[in-house]
Amino acid sequence: MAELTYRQAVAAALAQEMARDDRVVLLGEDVASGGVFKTTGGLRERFGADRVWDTPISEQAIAGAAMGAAMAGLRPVAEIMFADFYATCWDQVANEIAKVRYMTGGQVSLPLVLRGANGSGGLGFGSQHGQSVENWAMTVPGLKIASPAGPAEAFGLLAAAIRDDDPVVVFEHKALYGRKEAMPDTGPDGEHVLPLGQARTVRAGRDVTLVGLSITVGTCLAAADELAAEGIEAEVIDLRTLVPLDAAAVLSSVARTGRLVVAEENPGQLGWGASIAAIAAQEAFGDLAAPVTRVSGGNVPLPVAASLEAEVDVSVSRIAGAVRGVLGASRPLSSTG
Amino acid sequence: MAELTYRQAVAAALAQEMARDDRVVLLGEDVASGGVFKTTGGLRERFGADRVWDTPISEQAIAGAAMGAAMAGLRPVAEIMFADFYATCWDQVANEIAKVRYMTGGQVSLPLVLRGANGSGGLGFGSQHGQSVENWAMTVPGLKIASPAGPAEAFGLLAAAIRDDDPVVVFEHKALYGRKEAMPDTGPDGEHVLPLGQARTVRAGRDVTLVGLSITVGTCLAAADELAAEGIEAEVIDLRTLVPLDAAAVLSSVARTGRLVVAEENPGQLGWGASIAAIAAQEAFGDLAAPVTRVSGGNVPLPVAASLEAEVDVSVSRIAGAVRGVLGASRPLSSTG
Amino acid sequence: MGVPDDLELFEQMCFLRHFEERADSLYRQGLIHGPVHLGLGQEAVAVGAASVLRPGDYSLGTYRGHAHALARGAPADAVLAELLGREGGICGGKGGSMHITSVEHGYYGSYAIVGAHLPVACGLAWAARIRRTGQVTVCFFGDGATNIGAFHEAVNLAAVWRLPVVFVCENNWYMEYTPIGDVIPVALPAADRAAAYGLDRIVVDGNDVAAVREVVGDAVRAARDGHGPSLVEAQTYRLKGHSAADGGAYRPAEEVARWRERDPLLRTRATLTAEGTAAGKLDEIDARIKADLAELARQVLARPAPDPAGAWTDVWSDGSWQWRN
Amino acid sequence: MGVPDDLELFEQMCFLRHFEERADSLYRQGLIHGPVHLGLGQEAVAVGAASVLRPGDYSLGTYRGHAHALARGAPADAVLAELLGREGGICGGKGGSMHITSVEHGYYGSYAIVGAHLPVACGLAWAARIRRTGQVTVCFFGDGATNIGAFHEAVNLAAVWRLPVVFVCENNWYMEYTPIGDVIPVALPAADRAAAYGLDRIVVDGNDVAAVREVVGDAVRAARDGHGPSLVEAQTYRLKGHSAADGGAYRPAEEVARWRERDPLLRTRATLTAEGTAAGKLDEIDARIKADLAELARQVLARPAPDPAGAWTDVWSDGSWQWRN
Ligand SMILES: Cc1ncc(C[n+]2csc(CCOP(=O)(O)OP(=O)(O)O)c2C)c(N)n1
Ligand SMILES: Cc1ncc(C[n+]2csc(CCOP(=O)(O)OP(=O)(O)O)c2C)c(N)n1
Ligand SMILES: [Mg+2]
Ligand SMILES: [Mg+2]
Repeated sequence: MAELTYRQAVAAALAQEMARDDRVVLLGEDVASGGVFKTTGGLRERFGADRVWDTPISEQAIAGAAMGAAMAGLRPVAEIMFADFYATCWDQVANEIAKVRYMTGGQVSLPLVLRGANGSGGLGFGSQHGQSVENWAMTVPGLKIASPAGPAEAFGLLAAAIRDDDPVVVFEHKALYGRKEAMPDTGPDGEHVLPLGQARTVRAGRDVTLVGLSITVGTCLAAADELAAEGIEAEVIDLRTLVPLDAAAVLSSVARTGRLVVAEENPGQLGWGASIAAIAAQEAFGDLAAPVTRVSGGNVPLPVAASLEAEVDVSVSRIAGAVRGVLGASRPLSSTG
Repeated sequence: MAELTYRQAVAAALAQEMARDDRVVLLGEDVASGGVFKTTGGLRERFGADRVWDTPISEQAIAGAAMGAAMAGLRPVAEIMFADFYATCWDQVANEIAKVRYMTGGQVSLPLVLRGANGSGGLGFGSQHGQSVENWAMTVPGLKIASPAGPAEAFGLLAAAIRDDDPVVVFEHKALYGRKEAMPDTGPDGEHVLPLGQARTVRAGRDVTLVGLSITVGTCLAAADELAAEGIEAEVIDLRTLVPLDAAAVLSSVARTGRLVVAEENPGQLGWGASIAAIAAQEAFGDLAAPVTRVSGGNVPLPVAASLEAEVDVSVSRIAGAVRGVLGASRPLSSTG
Repeated sequence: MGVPDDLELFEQMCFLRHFEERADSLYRQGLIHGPVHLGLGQEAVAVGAASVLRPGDYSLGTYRGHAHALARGAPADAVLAELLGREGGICGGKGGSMHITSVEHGYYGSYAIVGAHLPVACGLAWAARIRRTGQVTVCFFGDGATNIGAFHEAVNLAAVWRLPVVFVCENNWYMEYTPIGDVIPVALPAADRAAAYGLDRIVVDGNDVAAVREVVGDAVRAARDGHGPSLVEAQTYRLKGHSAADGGAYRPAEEVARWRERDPLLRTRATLTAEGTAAGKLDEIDARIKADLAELARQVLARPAPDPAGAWTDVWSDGSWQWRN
Repeated sequence: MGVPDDLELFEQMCFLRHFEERADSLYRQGLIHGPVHLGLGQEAVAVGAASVLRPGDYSLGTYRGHAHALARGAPADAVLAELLGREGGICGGKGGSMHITSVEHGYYGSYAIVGAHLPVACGLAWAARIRRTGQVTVCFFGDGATNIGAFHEAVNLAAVWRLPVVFVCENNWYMEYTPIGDVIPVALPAADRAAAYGLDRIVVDGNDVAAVREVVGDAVRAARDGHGPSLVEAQTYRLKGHSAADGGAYRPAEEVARWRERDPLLRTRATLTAEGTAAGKLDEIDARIKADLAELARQVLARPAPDPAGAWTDVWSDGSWQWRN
């Protein structure tokens, strides 16, 4: 397949799935004209007005309409323009969509996708348009959560989310929309689709396990490069999805490296990284040679001025520094495994 | 002071603070007639219609009105009847209230309290009225979070929350409203007020640290009793507030016991217990003799039938079992401290 | 399939009445775990509206939704088992009284968060519109719900998209303990808001089942014929408290007495006898239903509690709950 | 303090115009980090409304809020420093263009989430009502915001509580790229909804500063006198795109041209010259303001970036950010 930017990958995944299954319908603000992040361009023209619906500024109605349509057997994909706006429809997402299959004893399925632009990434969007809020979604059982780190992931995970019979929240990173890469064919018939719940080792290493998601995968890789020059070999894992979580991939890496650093863009107070750290502290305790360390977005609402924003965003140097700290604080491995 | 039930303690704390400071005003659904949980009884009669305001069913307007009034210098206390309903005003809570001081560079203060009934506790309220959602609030920097475990805590923490110049979310546990205990005087002039950010050791023990909050404090104590009969001495800590978090209290206990079990009612996928576990795994690594273990509410939306609910709620036996597991998996302490 | 006649409607209302009286008494005996909200006195809305729906049509209600589920045909034993926390509950014990759903009968759920289901109703109607199936969605909610944002967003979207949905506000004049007049700035909670969405002002006597059948019938027909949504205000009254735990003492005795006279069952009974039905026949129906429900309750109470393992199913479409490996 | 005359209003509008033209050009030069939303063409609303407010009154606006802050007296250098990410920004660099606040001038913030500030406006007005201070709150928002739940809840609460608040909808006929007519089921987004809250239908030409002064003035007076809230629809047009990054190509050229003719500055200029003010005098004012703002921009650009340490202040009232010990 061709080289695509992350935003083109989103549009292409939508097109692939809309062509494949006419139950896939889109709704959201300005989506008919291509969307403010240009992730739905050309879809109305190609698939018609019955497949791509513009909405008023009514996030509750958007999320609720997606839910109702999914119950009726469609496979809606709702755009919530900025992930911060999930707050305006949190009841629909957290109290209805996440729970209705369970509450009804399995009478209904919700094959729906909520997707939108997440994260800071140094673009100056501030506290109400620049947050990373995967942690909001992860507090709620019943939602699957995907957070692609690059164009191929954006394509494959979104396609998988659309095919999944459960509600999936896809967090696209707004600072990655311009990134470009070639799409590998991964499915039958040359389709591109990735499994949900399977992490990806993006770099192998023996000394420490670096766990990232979305934009921090790239930051971890850059830190790994920096550390390699010092002779430290970091293994970098892209979780891809938080739910389902491929904890086994993390645990098996830690079993080899004995050290774990988690890099998350959301604030650390209760970020997804805490969940990874807690799992390791419980299940990999015997493997750990050093404290489990987290590098998180600043525990503040996000500032706008570039000098302030750079101060709180996760950076290569903070990750590399954490790794050096972990290696310095290591004790000999207690087990021989 | 007299013996009060938890719900009476809430009403008494409101009365104490309303009498002390006429900027304290209440708003919420049915609060004028005493509230559905009877936590505001008699306040309208005593303090007048200008101090206690009934609202329509409009949680966004309630939270927003509290915010605006706080900016104008009042000290509003808003009742959000069930904590699950924070979802219906999450934008006001997470995107506005939590952030506005920061976003304005400190130009405004928000001395406001949001309070309501949280948690399961085996009452059959189900997935939309019975959740524990402290974890929702903890994902957001800028909110203080209190979760009282008994009547004296309910009184003292609410009074402190009202006096605090920052927004505080107080999670009252609906299954504790009927509990009764004597109120100690803790403040000047016989007032009852507790500090925010100070955990309380409710039972001392040398073998393991049990950390609870709200209803799980009692569950931890009951488990400690059961374990004591087996010769296991558990220390039980009531966190009281998640933000500010008294991490030092947990760390210093773990430094003595070498073992940590955290009991949280919210689902474990991303519960507040993960944050405690992650802090211990990073900062008490050298002190730990055993895996950090979490006991969490079932990672499902809450069922209603008593037999199902009991299956997923945190129980004495699950906590005691976790402690036994931790003791079984312990290695000799690696440090001599 | 013809529209049911007055006698059938009477029989259905009788059934709802006795079902809920039974639920009330079971609650008082401590046999129901969790809250229960009864629609006693509001039966004509559920029955009148259901009478104009076809199989395949969608309906949704609130935590006060027993009647709406049963009126669509949800099996009474399964609903009762759900309330009582017994095996065979319609939601497997995971929903309880506030979350009755019977997809098989087109009842897409009772929703416990005020207003939350109005957007969901839009989605069901949207699917029907996209697929041109002619299915109609009817969404019931209370007067108090008209003040919440979700109401506004949903009715607005339905109007903009011309969705085949009928929003039926059951104005029982109270939101919990507060008279609705204290918390709305207009006289009628739904009717006085309809124009804001370009919709007609429609008010119906919600205690007159024939009137409901007619007015909701017109709205359903319009929706089916592609003329878009309606907002109907059905004026009624709940004869008991907000929930089974509430005595309703905040309501003036004369007010309650006045509405007791307008009890929808008495009204339909009067119509029927005026039309020539023997009062004895109606009494017989009433007695039979009452006895049947007493027997049903006995049977359901004899069932065991649901297997605890059921708490761990139905989170995901593969039946499991695991979120990690 | 008297209400400003037409010449003063002209001067203020001129100031806003040149401030925003300058911001636009700085954005195009890549000197502004983060998004910028300009209110070019909508100046008459901000200026006309601010002209009837007293010190101590509260106002609130949206991400398109530069004009609203400046019209209340927020210092231009501090606003510009906030946009440019320089020392001395009015929010210390933590707000940026979308979150301008100047409490000292009664401007209680620009809010970037559509509709979110309407409930907040209720709270400010509620405090004034409780304390009987006579302060009035004015809350600006767009046509698109009338579709979100928070709008409904806030206007409703204001009406129920009879709060001294004036909601001013700036109907510029677009929500981002979508014509408002495509996403509302009525003709006018605010005016056609007023009756749902028991409020009068008030429409004003938002490009006529004198008309805004009069109509908003009446509403403010009513609020101050205890007659409760108003909802005013001011019809206007944004001359540029939704944000500085948007060319606005989705708008028909004739439509833009038609509105250019109704530019509020041209209108006021025409009034003034008809009343006898020399055109040259107006040109002079215009040129002076433009030059002043160019100079101001130079000065602010010469400042350093805010100290990174500032990222860690102002989370809590004690100035700190720590959430744990
Ligand atoms: C968002 C939300 N807020 C508050 C509640 C608590 N509550 C449950 S029912 C109710 C009153 C609803 O009144 P109305 O809509 O008139 O319906 P009715 O109960 O009269 O049938 C309230 C406030 C809720 N369930 N959801
Ligand atoms: C809740 C929410 N949804 C979507 C957005 C994205 N958004 C920003 S401005 C805007 C359009 C607003 O239109 P309008 O209210 O007419 O104001 P205008 O921009 O025309 O001044 C949208 C959809 C947002 N900021 N908040
Ligand atoms: Mg009601
Ligand atoms: Mg607009």
